[in-house]
Amino acid sequence: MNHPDFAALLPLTIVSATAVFLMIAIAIRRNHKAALTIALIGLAAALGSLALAASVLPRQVTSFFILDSYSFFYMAILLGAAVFVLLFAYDYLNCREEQPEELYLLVLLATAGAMVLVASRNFASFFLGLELLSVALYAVIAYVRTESISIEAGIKYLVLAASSSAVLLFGLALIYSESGSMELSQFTTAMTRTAGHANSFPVLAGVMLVLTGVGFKLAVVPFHLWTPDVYEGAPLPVTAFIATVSKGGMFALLLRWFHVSRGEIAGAPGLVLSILAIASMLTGNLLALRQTNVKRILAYSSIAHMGYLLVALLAGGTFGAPAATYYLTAYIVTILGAFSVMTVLSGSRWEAASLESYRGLFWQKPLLAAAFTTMLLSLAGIPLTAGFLGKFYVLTAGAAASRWVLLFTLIVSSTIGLFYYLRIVVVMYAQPTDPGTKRDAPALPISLPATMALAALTGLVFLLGIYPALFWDTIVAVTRNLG
Amino acid sequence: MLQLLWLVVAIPFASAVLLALCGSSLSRRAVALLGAGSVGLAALASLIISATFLASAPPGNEYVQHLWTWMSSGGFRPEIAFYLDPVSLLMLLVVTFVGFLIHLYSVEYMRDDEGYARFFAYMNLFVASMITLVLANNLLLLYLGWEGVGLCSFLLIGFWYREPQNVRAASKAFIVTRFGDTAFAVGLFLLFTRLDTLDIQEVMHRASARWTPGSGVAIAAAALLLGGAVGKSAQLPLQTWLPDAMAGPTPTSALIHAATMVTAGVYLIARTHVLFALAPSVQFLVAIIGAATMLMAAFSAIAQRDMKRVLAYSTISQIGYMFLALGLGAWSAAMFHLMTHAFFKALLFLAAGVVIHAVHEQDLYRMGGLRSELRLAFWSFVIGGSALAGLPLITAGFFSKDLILWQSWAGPNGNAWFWIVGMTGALLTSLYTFRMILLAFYGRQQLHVKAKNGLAVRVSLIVLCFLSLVGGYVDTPPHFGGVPALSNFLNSVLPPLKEVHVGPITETVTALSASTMFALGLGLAYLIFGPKRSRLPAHNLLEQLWLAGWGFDWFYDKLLVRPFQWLTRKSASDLVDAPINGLAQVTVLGYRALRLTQTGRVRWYAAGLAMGTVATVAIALLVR
Amino acid sequence: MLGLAGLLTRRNMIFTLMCIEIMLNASGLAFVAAGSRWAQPDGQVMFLFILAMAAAEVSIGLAFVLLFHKRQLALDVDAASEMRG
Amino acid sequence: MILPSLILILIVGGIASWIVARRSEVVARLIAVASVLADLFVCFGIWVAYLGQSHSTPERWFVECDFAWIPQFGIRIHLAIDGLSLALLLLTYFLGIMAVLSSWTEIRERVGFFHFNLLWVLAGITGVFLAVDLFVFYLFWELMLVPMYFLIGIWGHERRIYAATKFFLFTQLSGLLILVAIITLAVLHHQSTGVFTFDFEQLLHTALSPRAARLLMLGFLVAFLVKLPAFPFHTWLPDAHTEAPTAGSVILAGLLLKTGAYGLIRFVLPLFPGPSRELAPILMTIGVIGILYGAVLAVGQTDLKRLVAYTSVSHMGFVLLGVFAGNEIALEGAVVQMISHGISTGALFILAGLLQERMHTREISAMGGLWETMPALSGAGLVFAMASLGLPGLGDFVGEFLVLLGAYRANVPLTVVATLGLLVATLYGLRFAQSAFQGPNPHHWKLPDMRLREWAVLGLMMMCLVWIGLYPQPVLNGVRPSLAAAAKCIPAGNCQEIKR
Repeated sequence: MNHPDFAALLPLTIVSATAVFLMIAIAIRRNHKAALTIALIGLAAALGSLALAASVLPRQVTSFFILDSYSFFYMAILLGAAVFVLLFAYDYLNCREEQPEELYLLVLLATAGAMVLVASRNFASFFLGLELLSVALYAVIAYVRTESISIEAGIKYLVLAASSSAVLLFGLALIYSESGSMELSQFTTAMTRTAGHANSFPVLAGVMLVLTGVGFKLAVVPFHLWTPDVYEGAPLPVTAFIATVSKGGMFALLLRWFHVSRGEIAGAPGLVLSILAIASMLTGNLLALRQTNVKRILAYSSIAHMGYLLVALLAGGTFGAPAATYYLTAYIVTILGAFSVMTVLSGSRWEAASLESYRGLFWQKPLLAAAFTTMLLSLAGIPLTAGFLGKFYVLTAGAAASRWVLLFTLIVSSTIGLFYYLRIVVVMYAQPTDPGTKRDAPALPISLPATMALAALTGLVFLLGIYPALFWDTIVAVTRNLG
Repeated sequence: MLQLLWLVVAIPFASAVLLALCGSSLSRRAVALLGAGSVGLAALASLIISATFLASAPPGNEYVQHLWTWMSSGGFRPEIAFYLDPVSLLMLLVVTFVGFLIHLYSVEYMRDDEGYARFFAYMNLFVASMITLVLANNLLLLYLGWEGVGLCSFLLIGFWYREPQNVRAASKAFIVTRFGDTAFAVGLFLLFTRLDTLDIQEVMHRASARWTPGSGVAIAAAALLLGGAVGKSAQLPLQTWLPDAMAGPTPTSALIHAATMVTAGVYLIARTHVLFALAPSVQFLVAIIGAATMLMAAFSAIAQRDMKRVLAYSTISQIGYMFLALGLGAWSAAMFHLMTHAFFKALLFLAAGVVIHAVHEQDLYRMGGLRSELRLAFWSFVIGGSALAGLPLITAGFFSKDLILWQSWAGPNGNAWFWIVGMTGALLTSLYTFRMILLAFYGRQQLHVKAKNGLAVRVSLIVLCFLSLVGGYVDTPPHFGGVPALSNFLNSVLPPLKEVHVGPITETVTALSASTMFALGLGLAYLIFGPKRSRLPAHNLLEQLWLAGWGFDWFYDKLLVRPFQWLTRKSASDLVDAPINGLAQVTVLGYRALRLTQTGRVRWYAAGLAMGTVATVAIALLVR
Repeated sequence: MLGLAGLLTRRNMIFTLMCIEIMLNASGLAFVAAGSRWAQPDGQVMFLFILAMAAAEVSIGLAFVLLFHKRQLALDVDAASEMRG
Repeated sequence: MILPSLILILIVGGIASWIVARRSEVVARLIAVASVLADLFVCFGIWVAYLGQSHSTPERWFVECDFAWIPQFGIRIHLAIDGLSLALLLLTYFLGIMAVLSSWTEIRERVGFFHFNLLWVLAGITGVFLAVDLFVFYLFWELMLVPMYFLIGIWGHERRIYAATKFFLFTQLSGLLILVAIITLAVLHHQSTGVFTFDFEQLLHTALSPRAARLLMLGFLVAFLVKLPAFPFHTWLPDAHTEAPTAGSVILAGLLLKTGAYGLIRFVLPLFPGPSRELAPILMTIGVIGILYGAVLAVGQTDLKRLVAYTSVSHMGFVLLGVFAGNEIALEGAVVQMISHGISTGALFILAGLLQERMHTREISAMGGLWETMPALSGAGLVFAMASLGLPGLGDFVGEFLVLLGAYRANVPLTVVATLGLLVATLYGLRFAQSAFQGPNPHHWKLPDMRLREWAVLGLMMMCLVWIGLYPQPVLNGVRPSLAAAAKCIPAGNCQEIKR
């Protein structure tokens, strides 16, 4: 460990330090605003340090971390997402009785965990990052203790995440016992089909078990069952966090170590991933079809979107990794936007989750509804939005790799998906029901930061959808060195 | 002065548009002036044109006025251009003059109708379309006029639109003729594809150059055109619409369904006679259709009770004569009969209109004894009827029919059978004509006469009477003056009549036999339907069949109409939609099934996790 | 495997937590075994990590159990199935 | 910069009228009319400038603009206009104005948002007709769906949600197929030349194996056939047309369907000459089935708008037949048919809208004898019904005749069967004209006749139809060079033979 190593680790250090500092601050005196400020400053500083540390890249720090432009890029995205989550969490918590401060602390910790995931190159750091993320998430999911569904969600997530961790660990142990190495780069080797080299069964089984653990975090079929319940039960900002930071971090890891840019993906892992992708796309979209809870709809849709991402991953080649990254970015921006609209709409004791609470929204709050429409259309992949270009890139990657079955499934399932996005849109543009019957309390006035954040997200969705050129160059540069 | 040609079309058309757009705000007087005046102007213009044409025939006896290229696409360049030659000149005169007289008549006849302006708008539009049909230099423009007159016919049959049966009759007319038009259209495709032009003269020129007589393509082309002609001219098997078409106002029946439009088929065949000459079998078919239709319709006419339906069947029958003539190759004879028929049939219809107007009744069996009160109508009927039945020497119909009858033996396709059929037809014609006159004008008067005629009606009737009498002298056979002026005039376009068969049946024999038939028919009519006879409609089976027009309607109803209605009813809900909705159902089913997996139980979820793990490892084991 | 089976069969939340613990320990054991095979300390390091993590997990789990028990007066996992579909 | 401004005017106009509508609805409507009118004039200007100078237009495009957009994939905002686009754009703006005018009194709620959507649909259609870059084309192709979806879904009739969703899903599914086809084409081009581009003119030269070409063509075809709509894919149309508000139906029938045909002519024929030739018999058969099927179903309908909707299926069958008949006459006929069908069917929908506005029903059985109370409207109805059944002298006839004439060269039996479509057309045309306007008036309707605005709308459309019916030459001349470029796939012998 020398000076540049510390510089490279600066972002991680800052986030962790902020967490510690925040803990001390809370212990001294509780102040909601101050807690938010500290957390935001910490995140901003971490973001800034990314730029600062960029000069020393790429760099391997001990055997645990690999810090290159790829990990920095994903860290930036994760940090940005965390910032937005916190901004909306402030409004959300402000009108609830809970003591709000610890949420920031836990979110910071979880973010740090996700960042570790992104940068890890070793089983140990992988495991640590994963658990840091998970344990913090257990707590925040059940954060609103007054809600029984919140606790239920916490229990479910805990039980299942812990089991999946165990499975994952077992898989890692299997690989370790076979190869004697804890390097994550073994996955790339295992995934690549090379002449004369066949994976031994323990390694293969290990890879599968690891995929189970990863798949659980990403919520791909058949490890998806927890998703809707946890999405529904968790407080809205936390749901947004799960959907973005948690999944983003894990996918970054998956992309880094399972991506194959040259040659083909080896038999069994490729087949399993393909099956997972197809099943996720279809199941996710089908399950959302007639849901009436918007949070659950978004949960199911996230399953489908992870399926689309897997398509890009499977496609590989020159386009696979950039396409997946672009898609993930677009998805994170969009889903943040969607959850932020929902947060803004929620009242103090009540979340805007049921479809009915959106009835006639357009005629009452046109801008908010327009923003939500934008997000939904982006999720559906309609042009001029980020989601469209994301889908375009995924399709390009798939076409370049001639993955026709996957592409066809993607097309069919996203058409099914369109149906439920449209359902929400229809409700928003329908005649409003009689005023005063539905809402128990008038929705709170929207605070300035939330407004600005929402505007920024909407802007980003359009920017990514209309002028992706610069961003795409960055992504291509960042993903150039993947396996 | 031939440049005036386009005006003949433009004037009535402009008047029609004017009347349609602002007819409701014009006074009746202005409407009458516009409606009848425009056709009068057209008649005047065509008079000037024909005078010029006759005085100094243009080179080749034809004159073409190009207006503009209609469309031009890949070698297909139909023009909006008018073509004048003796045949079209003859038709032009008939259409404008008879048309004008009928318009004049209508000025008074339709005076009290609320749709006065609408009526004249339709009628003017009809005249414009008919003239377009007649003057068209290419088949596509002819087709435009062809469909245009069909439209006007439809509009005028359904003129009194409040009566459902009028509306039904109108659409029946339109649809049935469209059957023929469809064949016509396919014929146009065929002609253009094979000959690369639709210009009528060019088509005939190239066809005779490229096709050998009796070749398949010639037969197909001629047969398809014949399909169109059969529809429009109400010949077998598409004759069923015409009797129903009598639902329209009487002047309409006179103009469209007697004098002009229904003879368009005859005109078409005469116009494209080269094609038919190249397809002898089709030409023979024309003759057969003509003869069969003629007999069939004549029998039907005997049984009809409605005065206008008698005339309608008579029209079908007379057009059958013309078709017979065409089939025999006696082109100019067909045109001759077309002209005289226009005169006397228009006269009969107009006179019938007077009767109907006077007594508000169309059933012959309820009329009777109208002779004294409706003197002009009576005499018109007598003159028109005599012409129709072929009273020798002094009526126009005699000369034209005589020519056809003689050709049915002597012409290139003639034989004894046609001659006999023709003679039978003549007998029947005479029979039903005088049956009608006897039933309407003789016997006991049952109905009160309510209306008197004005000047316009009288003038038009008298002029038509005159034409029905003297119209035949333009072309007299050798034994009765021998001045075949019309035939000679038409000979530059249509091949002259030929005498192939000589022998027992000579011109004189034919004329005498026809006269005999006339007398026989008259006598029979007097015996059966005369004033002394019982005046009850007969009820035997045969007459019922005749009354129903040989049951064609019934047959088509069962064969075509009902199955089609059944088809539309069954398919209205769009069967293709079902599988697609089924797909949606399947999707929803998938949703329901998958929803069951979301039990909300942690242990089940963990089981899912476990099963997934096992499955992946199993795949790894199996696939390696 | 025992842990998994227990997870699937037992309805008591405490047992559930215990089963998870068993599963985690199994993985830890596997790591130790692997480490000894290659004569590396890494396996045992991992085991320590796992132990620490399992402790954290169980503590949070027990907190949930308490909360849940307070609200529902039950320790049945299947009672926590308010959300479904 | 003319071409982007065509789109921008509409986009800005849409936003402006949305904002203004809170103050004054009339002004919002006027803004809508003005912006469409502005585009119409621009197009007229182009027409005069480029088609006025006889037939000496050596360049492929009249006006062209080309900006880089996403350089990594060679995606460029490449817009260009030629005779075909121009003719269709003129139709677009003409019908656009008609649509705004015809909804003047029909739409009374949320006027601003309505016009916003209306203008944005038009903007999308403009983009579709202008795009040369396939990516941009797809972008506009999808983009026009969203506002259309709102038009149907918000201002539609009883089953609007169902219809709008069905419409969107059909077009989206087929749209994704075309997207994959476009991308694959670009990828193949990339693989063979190393250049990534979506530019249509460059992709033309992509070397494709016959199998790849066939599959790619299928991707394109499905999208266009759904939009057209061709026989088995047509079921979205009756629902969407019936449930949409008048303006929506006019734009759907008049314009959206044309984008499908446009796509076939502009992209499918030149990009895939080989497979086009191979599949031509099948596609022509589909066209003929569409002609008859649509016509027969139209006869059986009891809902006036549904009847008109099925006539569209029938008419667009002619277009499909013409496009794949493989000769100049049929192709030009198909274009004329597109334009005149846009006007005549648009007018029929406007008529149905007027009736519904007055009677609050679309059921034919509730009508009858309307002539006595609304002679002018009934007369107009008659004219358009006649146009629809292919009466010579009106626009549709020219198109249908040319299509059939051309198709006859390619396939005689099919053409003969297709001609029967004209016969069935008579049935539905008469059903439209007679059952509503003629016969007795059993329900004793007393309704106001056409107002001046309605007169102006229908009168203009009537004049256009007569003009196309009697002198379609300007249209034919205008589109000929474009079609010639599209129809290079036509077997050379066939094409030369026709030319004198």
